[in-house]
Amino acid sequence: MRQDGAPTLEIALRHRLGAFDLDLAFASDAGVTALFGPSGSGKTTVVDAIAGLVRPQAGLVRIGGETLTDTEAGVLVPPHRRRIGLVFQDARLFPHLSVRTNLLFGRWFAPRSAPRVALEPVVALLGIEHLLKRRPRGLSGGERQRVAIGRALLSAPRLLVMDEPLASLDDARKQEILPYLERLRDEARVPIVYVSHSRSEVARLAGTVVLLREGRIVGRGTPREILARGEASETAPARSAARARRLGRWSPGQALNTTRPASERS
Amino acid sequence: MRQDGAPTLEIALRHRLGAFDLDLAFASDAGVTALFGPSGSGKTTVVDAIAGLVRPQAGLVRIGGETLTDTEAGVLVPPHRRRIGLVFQDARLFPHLSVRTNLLFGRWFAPRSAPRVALEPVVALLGIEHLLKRRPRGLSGGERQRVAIGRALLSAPRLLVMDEPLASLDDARKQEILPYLERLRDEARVPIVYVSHSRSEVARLAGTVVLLREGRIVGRGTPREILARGEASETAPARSAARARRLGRWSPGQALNTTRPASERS
Amino acid sequence: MGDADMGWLALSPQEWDAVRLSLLVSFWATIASLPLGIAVAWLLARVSFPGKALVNGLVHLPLVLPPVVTGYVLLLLFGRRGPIGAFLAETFGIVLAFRWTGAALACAVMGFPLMVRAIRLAIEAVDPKLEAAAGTLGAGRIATFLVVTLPLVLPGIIAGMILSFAKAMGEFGATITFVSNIPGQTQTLPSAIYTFTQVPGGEAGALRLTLVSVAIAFGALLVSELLARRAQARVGIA
Amino acid sequence: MGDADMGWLALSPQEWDAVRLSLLVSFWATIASLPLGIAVAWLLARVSFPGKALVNGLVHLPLVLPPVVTGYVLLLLFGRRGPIGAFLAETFGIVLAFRWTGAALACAVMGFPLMVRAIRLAIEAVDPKLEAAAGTLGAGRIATFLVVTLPLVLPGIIAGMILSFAKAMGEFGATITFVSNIPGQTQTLPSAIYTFTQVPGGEAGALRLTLVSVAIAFGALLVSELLARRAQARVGIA
Amino acid sequence: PAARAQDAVVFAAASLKNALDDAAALFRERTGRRIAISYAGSPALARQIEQGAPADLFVSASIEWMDHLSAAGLIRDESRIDLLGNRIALVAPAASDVAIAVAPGFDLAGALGPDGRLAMAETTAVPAGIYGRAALEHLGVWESVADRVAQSENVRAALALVSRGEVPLGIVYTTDATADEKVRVVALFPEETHPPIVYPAALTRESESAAAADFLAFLRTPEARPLLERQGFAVLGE
Ligand SMILES: Nc1ncnc2c1ncn2[C@@H]1O[C@H](COP(=O)(O)OP(=O)(O)OP(=O)(O)O)[C@@H](O)[C@H]1O
Ligand SMILES: Nc1ncnc2c1ncn2[C@@H]1O[C@H](COP(=O)(O)OP(=O)(O)OP(=O)(O)O)[C@@H](O)[C@H]1O
Ligand SMILES: [Mg+2]
Ligand SMILES: [Mg+2]
Repeated sequence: MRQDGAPTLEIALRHRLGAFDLDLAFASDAGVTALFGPSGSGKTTVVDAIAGLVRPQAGLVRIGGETLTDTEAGVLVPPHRRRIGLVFQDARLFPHLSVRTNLLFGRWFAPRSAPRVALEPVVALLGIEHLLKRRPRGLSGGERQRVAIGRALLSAPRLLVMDEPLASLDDARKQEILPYLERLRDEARVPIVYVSHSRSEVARLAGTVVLLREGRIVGRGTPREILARGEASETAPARSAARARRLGRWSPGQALNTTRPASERS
Repeated sequence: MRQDGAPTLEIALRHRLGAFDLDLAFASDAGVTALFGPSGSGKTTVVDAIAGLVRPQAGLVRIGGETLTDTEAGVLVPPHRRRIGLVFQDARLFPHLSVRTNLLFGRWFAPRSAPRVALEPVVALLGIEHLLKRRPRGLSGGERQRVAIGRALLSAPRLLVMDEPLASLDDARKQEILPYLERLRDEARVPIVYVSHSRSEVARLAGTVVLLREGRIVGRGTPREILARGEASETAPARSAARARRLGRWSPGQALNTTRPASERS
Repeated sequence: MGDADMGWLALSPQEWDAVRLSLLVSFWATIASLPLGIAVAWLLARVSFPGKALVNGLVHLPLVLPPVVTGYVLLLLFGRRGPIGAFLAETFGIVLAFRWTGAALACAVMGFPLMVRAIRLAIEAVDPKLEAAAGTLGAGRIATFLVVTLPLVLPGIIAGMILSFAKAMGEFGATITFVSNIPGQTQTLPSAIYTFTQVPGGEAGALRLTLVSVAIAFGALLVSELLARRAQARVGIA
Repeated sequence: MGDADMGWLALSPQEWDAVRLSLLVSFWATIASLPLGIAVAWLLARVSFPGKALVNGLVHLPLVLPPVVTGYVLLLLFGRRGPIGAFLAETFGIVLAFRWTGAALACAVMGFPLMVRAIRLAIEAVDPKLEAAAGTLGAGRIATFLVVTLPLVLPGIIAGMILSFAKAMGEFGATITFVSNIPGQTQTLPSAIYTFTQVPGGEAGALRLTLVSVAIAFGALLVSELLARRAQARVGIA
Repeated sequence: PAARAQDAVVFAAASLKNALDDAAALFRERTGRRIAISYAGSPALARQIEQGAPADLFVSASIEWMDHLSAAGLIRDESRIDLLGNRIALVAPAASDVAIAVAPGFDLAGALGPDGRLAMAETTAVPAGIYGRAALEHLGVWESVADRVAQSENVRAALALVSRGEVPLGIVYTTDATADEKVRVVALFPEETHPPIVYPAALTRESESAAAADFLAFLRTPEARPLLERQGFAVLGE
């Protein structure tokens, strides 16, 4: 289904949650796309929409030209067919399975054709050898987060989505994991969506930074262009009164400024 | 009970959890004491012991000369009588209560004599005005963390213990909260135990840094002294085989190198 | 039982009495056993104490014993001549034998294992870390239970109540053995239904009362589901 | 019933038959209703569909109806002349009426509401976020249910099973009405106990069998608590 | 329980257990043939026979249910006999010194005292209760005690109320009364005050068991007679 020439990632979303109103569209090419923005700006919501955990009120999600979500066409590929490795902000390890089984969980369900990621190097990278036999209960915050990273990596995803994966790790550990992600990006060519509050991480990894604020995109460009701007370091003001803008005759394709191939218009 | 001249915080703990062996003792004076160390080094376990959520196999916890835990003397003041405001690493908001009620929870149970912290300034500081009526469900990671901070601050504690409180917040928000914590330290003179992986936060806030590694103290001093050392930026190697050292005729008082006042020897 | 003639559906005054009485009995059986049910569920879920297995066994006993046996045991204990019955009558003037209150007791006892189990399961599902958090905020053990645990357990409590209520609407063996079947005083719907089943041709009467009973229980069930959904939505693990 | 003479505690061969049969019936009632119990619990906990209230009501029906009525309904449906009974007998050669299998059916039906409710409560307590996580790792809906939900629900399943088993050990009204009380074929412990209570001098016999029944149920309860504690410790919210 | 171990299945009213168990044991001794007896309430048994139960012989405690089966063509009318007879009696707790003669218009209400109740089996459904009520009506005292009657599911439960001293008076079969030491017969009801108390027996239409017919005949032999009389029944003449 891969359409050459199509951007790796095309996203257009409109979704309302209570007073929060997400309305954005962006496309980006292979490599690491960073979602950057203050707390509550909608990063996790975008992540959930990419993974198919949220059905956006209107929107489009395409990876490598394959349509995963298209509310207009009524397409919503279920999460387990998306092969997106997601590192959740809140780890979400399976409490009844050992760390080892947690790590290998994705492998059970991966299609045969999927590349197999070896367990040992990932475990060594994350420094969790001594935890393999334990259950998630009793793991420290950082240990959980590392297992969650490993679980996503080992599921051999075609897109890796990481929601603040290194937030509770020490600098030294971060310095070990970041080069691995760089190799993943450069050698294995796995595209990555990376959510982080850390300027240094974003600067180091990302090719494209999408700057969010209150559910809108307020900047998009290279880390150098975006991180320098003042907006990247302002907190969101208290949310203004409910916006009157309605979900209407708004077309995701239009919002993206991409034309959908005729074959998909059906 | 406050004993003048006694250090604000005296801690000696020995606690074994599976293969993890915590064995440390330190004392520190008013101001901010930072617990610094790689993931899994035992920071949260120390925090839990201070709050009385963990009964150490052997140990002593004293605040301002008042004994809260003393396994030798059989003292274990229950958590709700300790008046320690704890910001949990995992937020732990009450899902059935509104954000507002979560914030005010501690007030319901505070003794009359406790100082009353006003709601509005804290809410403004944390930028959570627009969340007050919501329930924790659906809050973003950073929003949760901010509510958790507010909840601890508003409980008017005599000791504030914060376990990676700013980990999932953006820089801008951090820059607003840090000065508040400084004021708390300097003006309200609330002692703070601060767990963080961020060098800059620790350097800015802490008077004393306690550097942990695999359950042991490997350094103690001012931020300048400790953060510069190599140890602060090494990851813990895979845990060495179970140590044979046994819990024995080990005395917390001895370990602290402080003498307990005769009145407490009973 | 003609198609057009729905006259057989009309209840006699005595049957109306039974309906009223069944509602009364079921309501009070559920309400009155709730505090003890919550307390026992909490004990079983959260506290280890010597004799816990015994308490657990006792709670389940009414499930295991044939209802007639339970009714007979109640008679032995709570009858006028029974040790507890005599004590209650002398000390507080409370008489259970041959009263609707006795029927409520019998129904409460029969529904107790169901109520306790539902609440216990809900308590066991509450994350102790939340209770610990309440502790650090100054809430003692009881306050924590009331302000944190109990609200989180609400769906389980509602489930326990509806089970107890439904059981009480259908309970017959223990009730009739303990308080007999005195029209207007202890004759509940199931007793009345039973009476119909014992005579040839009583099917229409039994069916009529069964429909009433089922309708009431369905109504209660719908209300409980609504309340539970609300409680669930509120609590909903975020 | 002398103090020293414990002879009255000895079971007759026919009573041993009743013990064996009760164990058989309770075991199969519990095991056979488990898959359907889990399925229905899951439906009620997680799926909205038209007629859900009706299904929920039907599940609770055996709790609400006097057991005699339930037994009679079973007799009408599953008897040799009943629509389902005749169909099963003709098509598969399965006869339930007046067989121990029918007793198992009656007990399964009577215990069903209890089993479903316990499992349902446990399913409702499972964090859907974990199921979502399994989805992102490639597990489809059924796989997620089997690999994530079901193990997390284990304590609830165990609770449901013990409730169903205990109920089956005590069930009498529906069983005797549906499959009668034929020694060695359909006479379970509660039926045998009932029979004893119906004649002069039967008390010792009733007590003897009641003790056996209680002992078995206590044993099962202890085992279930052990298993549940293990499952709980394993699952234990971290 | 695989192959049937018995030569005939008898459905008998539960109150006949002692008598028929003894008779069946003797029958087996004499003929080597086994009789399995399913004891339950006559209504349940009659309904089961309606639904094709594998019964060969039905011994009912009520003429009505036997008539019902006869009208449905389910028994062999030619085999039907009135097997046993019984009496009803006014009973009191053994310790009671109440003395009262049963005669037209006797002061039953007075004997009950201000708040005492009269224990009876269900007066509209259970044979013992129906006979008792007929007798009281015949004697013209029913109206005066109608709202004082505690109706039980069966005679045994009514007897238990008297035996436990929960009520000052009750009406039960003499077969039950004489066997209970804690109960004293105050007076027998004259037989002309109520319809004859008869336990009819008949072979079922579908029975192919010679053993059943033989057993029925055996019950009428002088050898079996004392076993039945020992339990207080009158063995009715040829
Ligand atoms: N059910 C809901 N009702 C109302 N508001 C909601 C709901 N769910 C999410 N929100 C709001 O949507 C906004 C975006 O949330 P999201 O989790 O995407 O933020 P985020 O950018 O990931 O923030 P963080 O960096 O703190 O994790 C938040 O303000 C949140 O409170
Ligand atoms: N029940 C247990 N059994 C075995 N090990 C345990 C248990 N509970 C905690 N541990 C271990 O104790 C160690 C210290 O945990 P702790 O949560 O104190 O670490 P931490 O310093 O807070 O780490 P982080 O920065 O990742 O939060 C961890 O390695 C953890 O796996
Ligand atoms: Mg987020
Ligand atoms: Mg920690």
